[in-house]
Amino acid sequence: MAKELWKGNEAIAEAAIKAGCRFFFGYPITPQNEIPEYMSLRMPQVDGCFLQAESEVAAINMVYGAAGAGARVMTSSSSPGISLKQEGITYCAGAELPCVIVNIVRGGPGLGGIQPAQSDYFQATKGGGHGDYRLIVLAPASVQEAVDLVQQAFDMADQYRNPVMVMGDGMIGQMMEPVEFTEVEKRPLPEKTWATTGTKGERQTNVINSLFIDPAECEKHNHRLYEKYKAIENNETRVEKYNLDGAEIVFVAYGTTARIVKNAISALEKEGIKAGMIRPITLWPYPYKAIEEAAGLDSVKAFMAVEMSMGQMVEDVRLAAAGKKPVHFYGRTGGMVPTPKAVVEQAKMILGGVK
Amino acid sequence: MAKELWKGNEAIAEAAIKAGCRFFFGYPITPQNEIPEYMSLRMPQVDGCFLQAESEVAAINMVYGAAGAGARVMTSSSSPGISLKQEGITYCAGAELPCVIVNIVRGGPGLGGIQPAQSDYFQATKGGGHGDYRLIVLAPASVQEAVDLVQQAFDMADQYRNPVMVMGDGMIGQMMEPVEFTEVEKRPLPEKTWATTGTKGERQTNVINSLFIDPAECEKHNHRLYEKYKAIENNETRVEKYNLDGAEIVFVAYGTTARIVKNAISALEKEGIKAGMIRPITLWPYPYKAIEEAAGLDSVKAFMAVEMSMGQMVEDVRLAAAGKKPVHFYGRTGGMVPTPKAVVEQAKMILGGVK
Amino acid sequence: MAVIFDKTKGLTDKTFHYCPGCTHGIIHRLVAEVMEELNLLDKAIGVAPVGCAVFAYDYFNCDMQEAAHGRAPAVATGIKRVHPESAVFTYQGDGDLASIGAAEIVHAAMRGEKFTTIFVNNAIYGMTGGQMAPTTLVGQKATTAPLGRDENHAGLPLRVSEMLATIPKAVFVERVSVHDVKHIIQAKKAIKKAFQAQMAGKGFTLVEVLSTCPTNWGKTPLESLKWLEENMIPYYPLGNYRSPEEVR
Amino acid sequence: MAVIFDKTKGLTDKTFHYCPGCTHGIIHRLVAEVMEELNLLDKAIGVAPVGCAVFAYDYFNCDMQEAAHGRAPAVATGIKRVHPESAVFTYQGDGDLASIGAAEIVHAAMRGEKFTTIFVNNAIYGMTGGQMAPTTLVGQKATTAPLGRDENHAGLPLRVSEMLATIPKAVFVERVSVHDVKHIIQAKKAIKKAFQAQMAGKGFTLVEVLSTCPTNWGKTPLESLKWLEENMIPYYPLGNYRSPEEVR
Amino acid sequence: MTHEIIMAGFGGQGVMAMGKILAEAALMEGKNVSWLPSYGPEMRGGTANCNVIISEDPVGAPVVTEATAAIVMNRPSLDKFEKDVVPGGTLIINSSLIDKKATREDIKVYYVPANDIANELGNGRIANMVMLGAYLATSKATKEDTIMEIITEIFKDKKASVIPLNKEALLKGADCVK
Amino acid sequence: MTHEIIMAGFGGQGVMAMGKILAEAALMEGKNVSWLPSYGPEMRGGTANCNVIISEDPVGAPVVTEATAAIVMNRPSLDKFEKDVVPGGTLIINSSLIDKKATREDIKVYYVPANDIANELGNGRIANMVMLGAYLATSKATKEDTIMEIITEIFKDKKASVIPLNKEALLKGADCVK
Amino acid sequence: MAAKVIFDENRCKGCELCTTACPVKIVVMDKDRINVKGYHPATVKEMDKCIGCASCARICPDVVIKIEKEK
Amino acid sequence: MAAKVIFDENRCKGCELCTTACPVKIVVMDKDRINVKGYHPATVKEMDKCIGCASCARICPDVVIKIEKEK
Ligand SMILES: Cc1ncc(C[n+]2csc(CCOP(=O)(O)OP(=O)(O)O)c2C)c(N)n1
Ligand SMILES: Cc1ncc(C[n+]2csc(CCOP(=O)(O)OP(=O)(O)O)c2C)c(N)n1
Ligand code: SF4
Ligand code: SF4
Ligand code: SF4
Ligand code: SF4
Ligand code: SF4
Ligand code: SF4
Ligand SMILES: [Mg+2]
Ligand SMILES: [Mg+2]
Repeated sequence: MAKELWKGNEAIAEAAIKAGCRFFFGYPITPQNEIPEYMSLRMPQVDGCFLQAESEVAAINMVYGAAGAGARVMTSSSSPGISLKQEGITYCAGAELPCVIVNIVRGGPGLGGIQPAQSDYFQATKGGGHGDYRLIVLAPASVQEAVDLVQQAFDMADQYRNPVMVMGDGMIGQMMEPVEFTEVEKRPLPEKTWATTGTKGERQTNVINSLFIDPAECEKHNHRLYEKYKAIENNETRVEKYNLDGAEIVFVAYGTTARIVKNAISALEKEGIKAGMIRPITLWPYPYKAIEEAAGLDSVKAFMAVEMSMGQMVEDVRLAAAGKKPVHFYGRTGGMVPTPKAVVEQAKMILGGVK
Repeated sequence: MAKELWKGNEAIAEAAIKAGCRFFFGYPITPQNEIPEYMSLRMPQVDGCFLQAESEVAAINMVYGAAGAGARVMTSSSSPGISLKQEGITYCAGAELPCVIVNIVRGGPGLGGIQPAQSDYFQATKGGGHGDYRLIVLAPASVQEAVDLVQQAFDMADQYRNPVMVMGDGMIGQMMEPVEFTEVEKRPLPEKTWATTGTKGERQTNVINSLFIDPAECEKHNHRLYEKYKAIENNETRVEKYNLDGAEIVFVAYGTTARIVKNAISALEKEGIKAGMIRPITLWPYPYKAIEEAAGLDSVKAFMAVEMSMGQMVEDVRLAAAGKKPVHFYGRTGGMVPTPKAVVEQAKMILGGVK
Repeated sequence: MAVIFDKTKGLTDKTFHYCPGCTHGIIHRLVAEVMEELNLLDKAIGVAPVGCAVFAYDYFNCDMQEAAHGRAPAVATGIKRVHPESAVFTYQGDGDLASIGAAEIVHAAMRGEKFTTIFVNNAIYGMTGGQMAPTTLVGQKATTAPLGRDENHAGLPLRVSEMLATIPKAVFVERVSVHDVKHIIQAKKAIKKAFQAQMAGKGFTLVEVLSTCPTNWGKTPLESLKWLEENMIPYYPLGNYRSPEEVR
Repeated sequence: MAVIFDKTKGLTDKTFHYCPGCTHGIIHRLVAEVMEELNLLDKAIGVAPVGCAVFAYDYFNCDMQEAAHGRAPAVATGIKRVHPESAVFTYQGDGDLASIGAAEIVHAAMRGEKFTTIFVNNAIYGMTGGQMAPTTLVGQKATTAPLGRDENHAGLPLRVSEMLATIPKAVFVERVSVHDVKHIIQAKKAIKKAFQAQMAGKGFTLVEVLSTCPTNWGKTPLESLKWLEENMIPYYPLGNYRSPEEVR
Repeated sequence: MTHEIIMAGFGGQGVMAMGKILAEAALMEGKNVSWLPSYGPEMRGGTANCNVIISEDPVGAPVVTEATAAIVMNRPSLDKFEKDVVPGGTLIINSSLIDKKATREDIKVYYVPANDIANELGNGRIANMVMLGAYLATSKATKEDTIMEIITEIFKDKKASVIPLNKEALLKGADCVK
Repeated sequence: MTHEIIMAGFGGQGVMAMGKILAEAALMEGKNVSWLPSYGPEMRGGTANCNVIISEDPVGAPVVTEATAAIVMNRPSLDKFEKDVVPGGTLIINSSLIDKKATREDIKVYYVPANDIANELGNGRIANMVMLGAYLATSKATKEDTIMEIITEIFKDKKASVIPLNKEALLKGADCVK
Repeated sequence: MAAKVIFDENRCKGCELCTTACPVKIVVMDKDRINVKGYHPATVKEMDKCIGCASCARICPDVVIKIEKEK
Repeated sequence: MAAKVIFDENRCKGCELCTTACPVKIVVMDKDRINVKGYHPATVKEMDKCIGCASCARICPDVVIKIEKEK
C-alpha cells in the first residue's frame, strides 16, 4: 500500500478499526474531535458501534462495560475530559479491563486552552486516579508511529488485561503526514474467558469487579497487579536512542517535542556540538535504564529534558540519572511549542555552564 | 481549654468551622462520613451552609462557585470521590481559588476497599488533574495535628489563592485522640477584592476564570502560577526531623505511618540500632532539602520510605537523595497497615545488607 | 409432595449480607425468579451498583459487573451494545441512580438503551450509614439532615419514575412496593414485564421498587414495612407510568 | 430626539465573537436588558458555560464565573448560597446543560436553588464543531451523526423543559424562541419573569431558548431562522410549563 | 506502662462505648490515649471492635497489633484476636456467650459470665461494663473512680438512675477476676 | 532543500485546501511532508492558517517558525507572519485584499492580485490556486504537473469542469512572479 | 392437601416479616433457640394448619423458606 | 415623528437578520461597502420611511443598531 496523507486523529481512529476495535464511546472536545467524528462514520461500516456518551464519565464507564463484556473498545478525549475519567480509569485498572484511551493533550490547568501541550504526563504515568495502579502509556512522535502504536495498544491491553493510554498532543492529532497501514506483528493473546458474555449455560458465571472489602485480599490483588506491571516493565519498555555516540548533551523528549529536538540536534551539529537524544516511546514503563546508561557515558556532560510543560517528565530523568549527571529542563507550556532555536540556545548555555 | 477526646473526622470539621469555614459541600463516602454529618449539624448553628451535593463532581464545582464568591469553603471525600473531583480541582487551581479539600484515603485501585491507605500520594502531589498546577498538601499524623493544619490550611489557601488538600488516611479520620483547639497564629491575609460578590456599584466587574485561549497568555498564566508555587516552596515547606542525630537508617514516612515508624524506632533503639525519621508534613511542597541534608550525614547508611502504598512517596525520597545514599522501600497497601515489628525487621535486613 | 415454592436458581447459595428484614433481599429474589422464569439466566449480564447491593454480583446466578457509583447505566450500555442478544439489567439504589447517577439514567432512557433497571428506592443512603438521599422524604431524619429534610434547604424529594416517564424511549416505567405479599406479587409482575419489553427490543425499561432500610430508618423490620406504606406510598404513588402495547 | 432603543448597560462594549447571524447574541442582549431593567446589574453574578458562550464573562456587565463544562448549576449553587441576596444566573448550551450537566441541572431544580438558568437550545454542539447534542432532531445531521440522528441508535431528542417541569421546586419553566421579533419580545418577557421569580425567592427558574447555529447547521442566518421555526418548534413546543402565582 | 487493648464483640454489645469510656477516663487522668474503631458497613451484624491505647508516652501507632489485653464478648472475636495478645498479656472472655476455652498458655485468661451478671443486675445491656470492671481490676489501666466520673457525666441528665447500676456492674466484673 | 511554508488567510479563502494539495503533490513526488493546521473555533471569521513542510529528509517539528515562504491572503495574516520568514525567504502577498506593503527588505516579496485574477477567471474562490501557482513558480517545491494530477483526482467525479480553471489559475499566478 | 413449610434455619435473621404474612398466623419466632447467626429463627408450630399459600416464603428477604404440598 | 436608525457599523457581521425584520422593508445590505470586519454592513436607505419600531434592533444579534425618534 502506498503512503497516504492522514490527519493524526483520523489515522488513530482508522488504526483502531484495523486493530479490531469495534466499540467506541466518546464525547466531543477539541483537539481530538476528528476521532469520534471519524468513528461515527466508520463504525457502522464495519458492524461496530460508535456512541456519543453524555459525558466523559459516562464514556469511560461504557468502555468499562464493553471491555468487561469482552470487546475491543476505545475512548478518546483531551485533558479536561481525561481528568473526568480518572475514577473510571482506576476502575478499569482495578478490574483489569483491556481498553485503549487516547489523550490528545491541550494546555491547562482548568479550562486552559486548546493548543498542544504535554502537561498531563504526571496524570498519565504516576496515577491521576486513586490507588496503586499503572497504565501503559504510549507516546507517538509522528502520525505513522501513532498508527503503529495504536494497533499495538490493543494487543498490549489484551495481553496484560490493562488499560493502555495513547498520549499525543494537539499537533499529533491535527497534523497530516504520510501513513502506511502495515499489519502489526500478532502476539499470541489469551482468550477472554473472564468476560461477561452470558454463560450460555457453558461455564460458571463471570464477575468483573475491583472491590475487595477484606484489606488482606485487596493487598493481594495489588500484589498481583504489581507482578503484572513488573512483567510489562520487562517486556514492553520502548525507547529511541538517537545520536548518543559521543554526545556531550543528551536531550530527553517524547512525542512531537522529540522532533523539535531532532531539528535542534542538527542545528547543534552544524555548530560542531554533538548532541543526542533519548526518546521514551513508552512513558510508562519509563526507559530508566536507557538514561542510566547514558548517564554512564563519559562524553555526556548533562541531560536536558525538553517538554511542553512546566517540568514533569524531567523528574523521571532525574530519577534515572540518580545524581550521576546534571539534569536540566527546558519547557514551554499552555499551548506554546518550543522552537529548535530556543532548544539550541538552552543547550549551549548549559554546556557553557558545565564546561 | 482542656483536652477533649475527638474523633478525627469530627475534629477536622470543627477545626474548619473554628477557622471560619462557613460553607461545606460534600457527598457521602466511607471513611469520611462524619465530616459531612458533623457539618450538617453544626453549619446551621454558625449561620453557615452545609449542602449535600448530588455527586463529588457537583461538590467540587459548588466549592468553585463559593470560593469564587469569596467564602471560606471546604469539601471532603475519600479516594474514588477525589478522583471524580480532579477536573474541578484543576479548575480551582487554574482560577486560583482558595479552598480546602480533605481526602481521607482508602485502599484502591477502583472501588478497592474502605480501610486506611496512602495510595493517593501521586494524585495529590504530582497532579491527578490535567495541566501544570500544584496543590498544597498537608499530612497530619495525629488528630491534634489535623486540627492545627486544617485551620492553617484556610489561611494558606487565602494567602496564596490556591486549593489546599489535607490528606489523612482512614485512621486519622476514624480514631479518637485528645485535642485542644488552640488559635492558630493569624497571618496577614490579602482582601478578596477579586471575588464575585456583585459589584454593588462600587467597582469594576470581577471574573473568575481559567480559560486563556491565546497560548501565550496561557503560558504567562502558568508562569505566574509557578512563581507563586516557588514562594510557597520557600515559605511553607514543613517537616519533622526525628532522632536524626547519629542515625544509621533514616525512615521517611508521613501521616499515621510515621507514628508506626516511631514505634519501630523505639524498638530498634532497644536493640541498639540508631534510627531516625524525616516526616514530611507538607507533601507538597515536599521537604527535599531535609532529606538531601540527611543524605549528607556520615552516620546515615540508608533511607527507608515506609508507606501504605506500593511505593509512591519513595520517588520523592529518591529525587532528594539523588543517589547519595540508597533508598529502600517498605509498604503495605489495600487497607493493610504496617506493623512496627515488620518495619524493624525490614530495617535490620537493610542495615545487614548495607554493612 | 410437590415443591410449590423454593429458592430460585437465579440466586447463588450465598447468604445475603443485608440487615435483618431489609427488603433488598426480596427484590433480589424477584429479579432472580423472573430471569429464571423467562429463561434468561444463560444470557443475563447484571450490573451491581455501589450501595448496599454492592455485592449483588455474589448473589445473582449470572454474569455480573460491578459498576462505579452511579454509572451502572453507562456500564450496562457498554455491555448491551456489545451483546445485543443478552438480557442486561442494572440494580441501583436511590443514591446511586437518582443522585450521582442522574445523568447516566436520564441518558440511558433518552437513547432507549435496551436494558432493565431495578431502582431500589429506600429513601436513604443505606451503605454509608443513613445520609440523605434525593428521595428522602420531607421531615425524614438522616445523618446529613439531622433535623429532618427541610424542603427550603434541600428541596423536595425527586420522583424518578415521573421524571423518566417524560422521556419517549423509556418504554416501561412502573413504581411498585414490597411491603406486603400482595405488593410483592405485583412487583414481580412489573419486573417481568420490564424484562419482556427489554427482550422485545422496545427500549429502556425501569421498575422503581419502594424498599425499607430498617437499620438507618431506626425502626424494626415490621415497623419499617408500615412506615413505607404510610409515608412513602403517598408521596411516591404506585402504578405504571409507561408501558408498550405488548406488555400491557 | 429620544433614544428609543440603545445598547443596554447590561452588556460591555466588547464585540461578540459569535458567527454572523448566530442568535446567541440576541439572547445575551435580552438577559442583559432584563437585568438592567430590574436593576440587578450591581448584584448580579453570572456563570458562563463551556460552549460557544464560553466568553460570556467578557460580555455581561456584571460579576461572572466561568464554570467547567456542564457544572454551571453547581457553581451557581455555590455562589447563591454564599450571596443569597444576589441575582445569579447560568447561561448554558444544550451540550452543557442537557448532556454532561444533566445531573447538575436536575438537582439544582430538585433543591429549588434560587437562580435562573438560560438554556440555549440550538440542537447542536456549536463550539466544538457541530457534534450531535441530546436535542439534535431525528434526521438532523451532525459531525458525529453523519447520516442524521437515528432514533434507534441514539434515541429521541430530550425535551428538557418538560422533564424539569416534573420537579416541584422548578417553579418557573418556559420555552421560548428568538427566530422573529414577536418571539424575541416574548422571550424577553419570560426571562424577566424568571428573574423576578428568582428574586422573590420562589425556587429554581429556567428559560429554554430555541436558538440557531448557522455555521454548524450549514445554513445562512436567514435559512436558520426558518429551519428553527419549521423543525424545532414542532418538536419543542413553545410555552410556559410552570410558573408561580406571582409572575403569571 | 503502655496499655494496648483490643475490645471486640457483636454490633450491639457496646464494645465501642466501653472503649470510649476507658479512653475518656485515661485522658482525665492525664494520660496519652487513642481510640480506634473498626469501621465499615460491610459486616452488619458481624463483629465490631476497637483499639484503645493508654500510655505515659505519646501514642505511636493507634493500631493495636500486640495487645496487652484483649476483651472478647463473642466467639468470633475470641477466634480472631486471641493470637494478638502479647505473651504475659491478658485475655478476658465473655463466658456467657463463648463456650470455648482459650488455647494459649502464655497469657493470663479470665472467664467472665458478663451477660449472666448483667441479666442478674436486671439490664442485659451492661454486660460491657462488667467486662470493663474485670479489665480494670486486672490492669489498673485507670482508676475505677475515674470511670465512674465519666459514666456519671454521660448519664447525668437523662438517665441518672442507671449510674449506680453501672457501678455495680464494674464491681461484679472486678470480682470475677479476683 | 527543505520548504517550510506558512499559508494564511480568512476562514473561507481556502488556505487549508491549498496546503493540502501542495502536501499531497509533494508526497506523490516521494518527498517527506507534513501539514499542520491552526485549529480551534475561537477565531470564527478570523484567520486560518496552515504549515506545510516538504523535505528530502524526515520532517522534524511540524511547526513552522522559520518559514522559507509565507503566503498571506489577507491583512491580518501579513501582520502576523511577515516576521516569521527567514532572511532570503519568500513572502507572497494577495494584493487584491492587502493594500499594505511588506516592511522587510531581507526577503523576496511578491504581490499577487489573486482575487482580481480569480474574478477575471470567473470564479472568485480559486484565488488560492493563483497564490499557489505563484508560490510554485518561485519555489519549485513541487512540479506544477503533480499539482494538476492531484487537482484532477479531487474533482474528477463531481466537478471535472473546474479542472482547467484550476490550471489556468496556477498559470496566471506563476505569471505574476515571473 | 396438607402443606409443609421448610426453613433453611441458618439463613434466618429473625426479622419476623414472615410472621405477619401468614394468613393463618402459624409462623412464629422460636424464642427458645438461637441459630448460628445468633438469631431466634422463625418456625411453624402447627404445621397442619398451613394452607401452603407461600406468603411467608414470598415475604422472606433471606430466602429461608421452602414450601411443599401434597398433590 | 420621524425616527432615526443608527448603525454601529463596524460591529455588523452582515447577517441580514435586520433586513427581514423591518416592517417597511427599508433595511438593506450595503453591497458597495465593506466594514473593518470584512462584511457588507446593513444600512437604511430611505430613513424617512422608518416608523421607529425598533424591530431591526431587536433582532440584531450584534447590538449594532440604535434608534432615535423625534418627540
Ligand atoms: C464515587 C463514590 N462516591 C461515594 C461512594 C460512597 N457510597 C457508597 S454506597 C453510597 C450510597 C448508597 O446509597 P443508595 O444508592 O441509596 O443504596 P442503598 O445502600 O441505600 O441500597 C455511597 C455514597 C462511592 N463508593 N463512590
Ligand atoms: C469536560 C469537557 N468536555 C468537553 C469539552 C469540550 N466542549 C467544549 S464546548 C462543548 C459543547 C458545547 O455545546 P453546547 O453546550 O450545546 O453549546 P453551543 O456551543 O452549542 O452554544 C464541548 C463538548 C470541554 N471543554 N470540557
Ligand atoms: S443498611 Fe439499610 S438498605 Fe442496607 S442492608 Fe441494612 S437495612 Fe438494608
Ligand atoms: S458555532 Fe453556531 S452556536 Fe457557535 S457562534 Fe457559531 S453559529 Fe453560534
Ligand atoms: S405457606 Fe402460607 S399458611 Fe403456610 S406457613 Fe407460610 S404463610 Fe402460613
Ligand atoms: S422472614 Fe425469613 S429471615 Fe425473617 S424471620 Fe422469617 S424466615 Fe427468618
Ligand atoms: S426601526 Fe423599524 S421601521 Fe425603522 S428601520 Fe428598524 S425595523 Fe425598519
Ligand atoms: S442584524 Fe445586525 S449584524 Fe446582522 S446585518 Fe443587521 S445590523 Fe448587521
Ligand atoms: Mg438507598
Ligand atoms: Mg448547543
